Amino acid sequence: MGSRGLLGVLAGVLLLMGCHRPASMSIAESGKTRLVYWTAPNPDELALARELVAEWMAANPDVEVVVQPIPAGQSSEEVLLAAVAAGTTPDLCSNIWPGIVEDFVEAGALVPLDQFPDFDSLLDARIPETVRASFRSRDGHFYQLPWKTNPVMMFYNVQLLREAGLEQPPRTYGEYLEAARRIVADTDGDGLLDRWMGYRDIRPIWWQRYFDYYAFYIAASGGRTLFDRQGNLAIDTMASNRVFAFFARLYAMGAFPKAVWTSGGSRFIQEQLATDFTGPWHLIWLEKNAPPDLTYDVAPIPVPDDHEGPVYTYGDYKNIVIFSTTQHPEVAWRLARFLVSRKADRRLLERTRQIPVRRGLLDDPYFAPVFERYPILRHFAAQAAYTRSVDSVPDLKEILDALAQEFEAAAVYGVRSPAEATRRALRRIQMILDWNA
Amino acid sequence: MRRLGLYLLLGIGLVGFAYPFVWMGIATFTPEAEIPELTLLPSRWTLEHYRLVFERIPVWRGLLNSLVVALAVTASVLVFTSMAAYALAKLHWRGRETVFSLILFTLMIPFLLLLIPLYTLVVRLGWTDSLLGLIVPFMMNATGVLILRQSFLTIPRDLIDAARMDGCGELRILFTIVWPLSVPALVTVGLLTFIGSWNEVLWPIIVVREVQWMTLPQLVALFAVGGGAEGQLGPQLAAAFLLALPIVLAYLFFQRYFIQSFATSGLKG
Amino acid sequence: MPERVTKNRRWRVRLREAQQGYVLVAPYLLHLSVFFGYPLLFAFVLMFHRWDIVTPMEFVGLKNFWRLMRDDLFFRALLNTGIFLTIHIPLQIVVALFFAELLNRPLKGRGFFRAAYFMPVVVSGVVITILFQQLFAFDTGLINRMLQALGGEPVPWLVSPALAMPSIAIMATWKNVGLYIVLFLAGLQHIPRHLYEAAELDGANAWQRWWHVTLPMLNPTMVTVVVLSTIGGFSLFIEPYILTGGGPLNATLSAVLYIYNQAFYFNHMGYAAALGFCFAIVIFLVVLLQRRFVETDTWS
Amino acid sequence: MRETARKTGVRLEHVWKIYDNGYVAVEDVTFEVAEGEFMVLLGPSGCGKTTLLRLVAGLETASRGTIRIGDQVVNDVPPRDRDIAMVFQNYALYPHMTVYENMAFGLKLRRVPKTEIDRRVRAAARVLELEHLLDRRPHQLSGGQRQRVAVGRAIVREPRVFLFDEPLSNLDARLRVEMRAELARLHRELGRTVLYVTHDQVEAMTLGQRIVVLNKGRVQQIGTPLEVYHQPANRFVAGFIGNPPMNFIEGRLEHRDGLRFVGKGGQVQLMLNAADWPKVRPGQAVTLGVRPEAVALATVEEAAVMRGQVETVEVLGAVAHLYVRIGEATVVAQVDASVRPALAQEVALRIDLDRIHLFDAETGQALPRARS
Repeated sequence: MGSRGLLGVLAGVLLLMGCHRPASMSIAESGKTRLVYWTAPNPDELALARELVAEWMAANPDVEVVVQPIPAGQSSEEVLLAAVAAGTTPDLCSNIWPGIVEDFVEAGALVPLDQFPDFDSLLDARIPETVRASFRSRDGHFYQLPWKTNPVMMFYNVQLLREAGLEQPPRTYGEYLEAARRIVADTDGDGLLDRWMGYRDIRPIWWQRYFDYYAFYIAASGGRTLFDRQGNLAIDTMASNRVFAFFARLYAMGAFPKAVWTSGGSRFIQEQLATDFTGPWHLIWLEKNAPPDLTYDVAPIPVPDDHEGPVYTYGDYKNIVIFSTTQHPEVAWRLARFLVSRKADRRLLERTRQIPVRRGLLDDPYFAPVFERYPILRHFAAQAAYTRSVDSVPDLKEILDALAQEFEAAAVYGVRSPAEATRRALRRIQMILDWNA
Repeated sequence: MRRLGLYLLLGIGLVGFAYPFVWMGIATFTPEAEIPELTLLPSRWTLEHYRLVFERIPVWRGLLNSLVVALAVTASVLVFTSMAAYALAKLHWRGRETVFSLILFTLMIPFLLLLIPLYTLVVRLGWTDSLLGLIVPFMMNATGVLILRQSFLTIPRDLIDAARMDGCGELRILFTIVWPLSVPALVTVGLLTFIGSWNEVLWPIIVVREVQWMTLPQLVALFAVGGGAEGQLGPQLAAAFLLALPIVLAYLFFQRYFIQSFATSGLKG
Repeated sequence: MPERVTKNRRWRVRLREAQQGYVLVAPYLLHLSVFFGYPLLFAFVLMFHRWDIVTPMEFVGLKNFWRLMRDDLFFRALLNTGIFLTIHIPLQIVVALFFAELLNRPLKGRGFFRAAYFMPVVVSGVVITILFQQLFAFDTGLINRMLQALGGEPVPWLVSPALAMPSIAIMATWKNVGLYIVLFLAGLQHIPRHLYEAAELDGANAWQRWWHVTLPMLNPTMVTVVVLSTIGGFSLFIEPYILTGGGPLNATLSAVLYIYNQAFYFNHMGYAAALGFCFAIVIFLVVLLQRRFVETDTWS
Repeated sequence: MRETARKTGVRLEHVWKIYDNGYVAVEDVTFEVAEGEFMVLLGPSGCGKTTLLRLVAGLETASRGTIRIGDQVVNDVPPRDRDIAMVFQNYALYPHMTVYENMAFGLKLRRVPKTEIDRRVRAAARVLELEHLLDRRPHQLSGGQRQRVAVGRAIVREPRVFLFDEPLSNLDARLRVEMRAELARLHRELGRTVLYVTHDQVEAMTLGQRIVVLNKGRVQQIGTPLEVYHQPANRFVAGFIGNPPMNFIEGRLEHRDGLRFVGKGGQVQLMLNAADWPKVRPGQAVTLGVRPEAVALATVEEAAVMRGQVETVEVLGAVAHLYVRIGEATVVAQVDASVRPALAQEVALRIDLDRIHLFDAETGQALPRARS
């Protein structure tokens, strides 16, 4: 019995080894060139990608493209990193967050795109000269093709604001705080607040800060990011302090609840929140879930009272890259070019309400019908020109995490002064940079 | 009167330990809005939460993965660690004490310290996103050796000598003579290993990122953390309940045996 | 039969007992060296490198340790783990002893109660955590609803930075205490009856009997419980990972969680290895201290 | 089936067993067991007799020397290939097997055909009167029954050599006598070579055709039961065998009007027949040994050799043992129970000179006695 048991175990192990998936092959049996294209896993985007790729394949019969959602893990970044480590990256991916690109570049995982002769003109059609630098990697090459951006803006409940005597959405901190004073209330009189000015997930999760601290910092600083063009840490301390102070006021006065809502769904559609800071993808969700009598609109995020000039915000860029594991960079580039064509851009706008990175989007008559149909999208398209991404530096995630920690301490719990919070964040970020030098 | 007080205290303990489970079980069939209520009787029963869980996460696949992993690990631990434990308890060879000390030493090292290198090893072996990565590193376990060795020590030497005289090789002695006489210890080690493997979350989260190869606890943890439940409590609880069910059933089945042997042979080594 | 014997002898590999011993431990040792020895060595190497798995390893000397010295969060995590242990261990022992004492009396249904108390031990930490996420919820949680029904104030279990870690310690105690009840019960049942009879003849009252007979006789079990729950407590991870993510204000950031974050969230493998090494030393020192203070001869 | 051609003798030549820690368990042991002989290894606990048996069984490996079974050197042969069977002190029955399975196990492993196994098991069960117990488990049996199963397990194997390791020590006195007789009968019937370890001299005397007396890992004497009883080779053998044990009196030999033994302290004086002891030196320090049955009460007229006070009297029915205090020593005499003296009474003892032994005080070796 003993030896048989052992054999059984061995057989089982062998069986499992058989289950292990082999690396994806590049040449299909049919002799066609085969590309693997990873896209965001949400159903709308996946369907759109399938559709576009089908069209492209009809025009390029010699190529077979396999569209796969990025295998779901905790986050796309982790999955992609694991794939890079294991050498199982696809040929092409369209859902790359710029903050991760520098890590991939260092790992030699990406194909430089500026080697393709038409790259420059393509880039020019998408972004103004001024923001070019933020997509350039530290070695001087471009590895990402800007695809879409989702500016963080303020959704607001028109009805609630009107009831509070506000015909216009609050534009400055002062106006916002004043509105909060009027709106926050205990409507059912049970002694607990049940209507707030807004809500943010208070857990110190770094990407949650895109929608409060980071977007507000970009706005308050007039469009600066954390690093300057030379890649040196250059936080606008005053802007940072002001953002911390603003949120500290909001939490201290109860305008934002100090809670983590894990159940009960969105309070914005239940008219318990006057404002909500998020991106245009939220539109589809609202269309599906909001009651018909909910009236909402979109405005730029509030800025300090003495602010001048346009209001910048965080634009959640998602870009296209070609991985160096590909055996057909030229073919992949052809597909990438198609994915940022006008036609593809319009479909993206129409189907997912996300904003393609393209200059003159609002002036181009080709896109006009979409804006006719979804007028609210205009706000986002207009804002898209005034967006900033994240910096192309290593360990960006941990740097944002350091800010998230201070946001929690200074703004949510108010245990630290805004200046102290900025100082501590700077110190930790400096430690990370020193360590990484 | 004192007796009554005693039962009262025990009853309070019972409510404290068992009620949350009962509540959870019922909550999984309760409409979302009613879940936070204290009452155990919902206004109507619903399978909606389970429907959502089954729709969002591949429960069956996760169950299968968990089962394969836990069974393979348990079988291997029983076979290989009992071999080592037998050699340590019943055979004389130079270096035996050294090896035993070495095994004791491995218990002192926190798994965490090894986590990262072990992960890189698994990466290098190409076992990420496969069940191999979940099974092979845990095919042996030092606690198992200790418990089994302790149990094997109580088997008289003459019995083993008699088997040798009867013509048994050492492996056959182990499996035909020693095993039948060490059932409580084997059950203890088996259940400990099985439960440990079944409930392990940290390692699968690190090694497996493809849904296809995820174990049930991992799927449930990610479902709960990663917002697959869309902030709804019912589906989270339903997923958790599905995860707990097999182990609770196994536990109820072996319970008497398990607790007893756990207390006596268990951690005395 | 003799022929058979000679025939067998030819192909059967004859091993002496010593060789048999080596053959039987060989699989274990092989596994040990690959999945324990190698990682241990590699961890040592890793501590002096920067590595994100993706790019090649880069030797950085003592830089990881230099950063560690300046890393407030690591010390915060150590402190948190210490807070957890100082609440968890005594609570665990008191509760476990209490129920073990109750169950050690002549009563019907002892097995039933014991089995019920043991139940949370076998259930996955994930389940327990999801359950307690609900129980601890501030406005809708079962516990606060009960408190309010009894006329009390709701307690900000997980929301308050001061209470979050104690709440997790309560949860961990709830999960593990069944195991320690069983251990203590076994310990109590091993105390010879005649010791109590002798103490009673010497005029000791119930409390004195408990203090002078039960407690000293339980010492070996106590050591086991302390050591086990210390080691278990140091590996606190899944509870804060799901329940609080380390917050609020890093109040529940355990050492393991922080190391996990550094390694698998920020991909700082080398730094995490250095953290892990320092943490291992802390654990080692604590266990060593415990052994000094809690007299032991059972673990040798 | 009877294979008379099979050589079944056992021979040990200069066998040593030294453990890793340096402990010498067996020291230069040489002896031979003839085919069909019942040989007993006798000695106090810790004398190495069990180690010796395990060496023969193959459960331990000899550090030096050769062990032969028949013509074959078996030093490197594992137990299962030695064609021997062993009965263990605590029976070592497999608790999870029935009596039948216990007996059949060894045969099954040797792939003996089922019908043959059945035949042999039933035959053995018949001989040992175990037939009605075949389906029981060991824990359902009495000590004696277990003992018989253990013997049965050895018998069915039809081995070249039977090894017994104190097989009767766990039985109560009455059963032990019964089993002794039964073992003797079995040996007569089966005629196999037997190596039997015991610390009980009665077992050794009654069962053994020859006895190997061991002490501290060394062979002290090899001989028939009567030889070791009557002609002990040294002081150890003399003292170990016999109950109550032999009396020893320390002293020296003197040549004063003939050969004379003078006990320490002078209370014992004994004239010896010089012709009986050819190899003694005058002045030699010796120990005089005499068994209680060779010591008797003396009437005063006779040549009483010693006087002393009665300390204890043990009446065993027909005979009584007198413990007589003489100076610092106590001498035991076996007397007829009907003539026993009172406690504290002063008595005179005489010694049967034909039944004394002399041992060199230094080496403990017996001094040779001329045979008349």
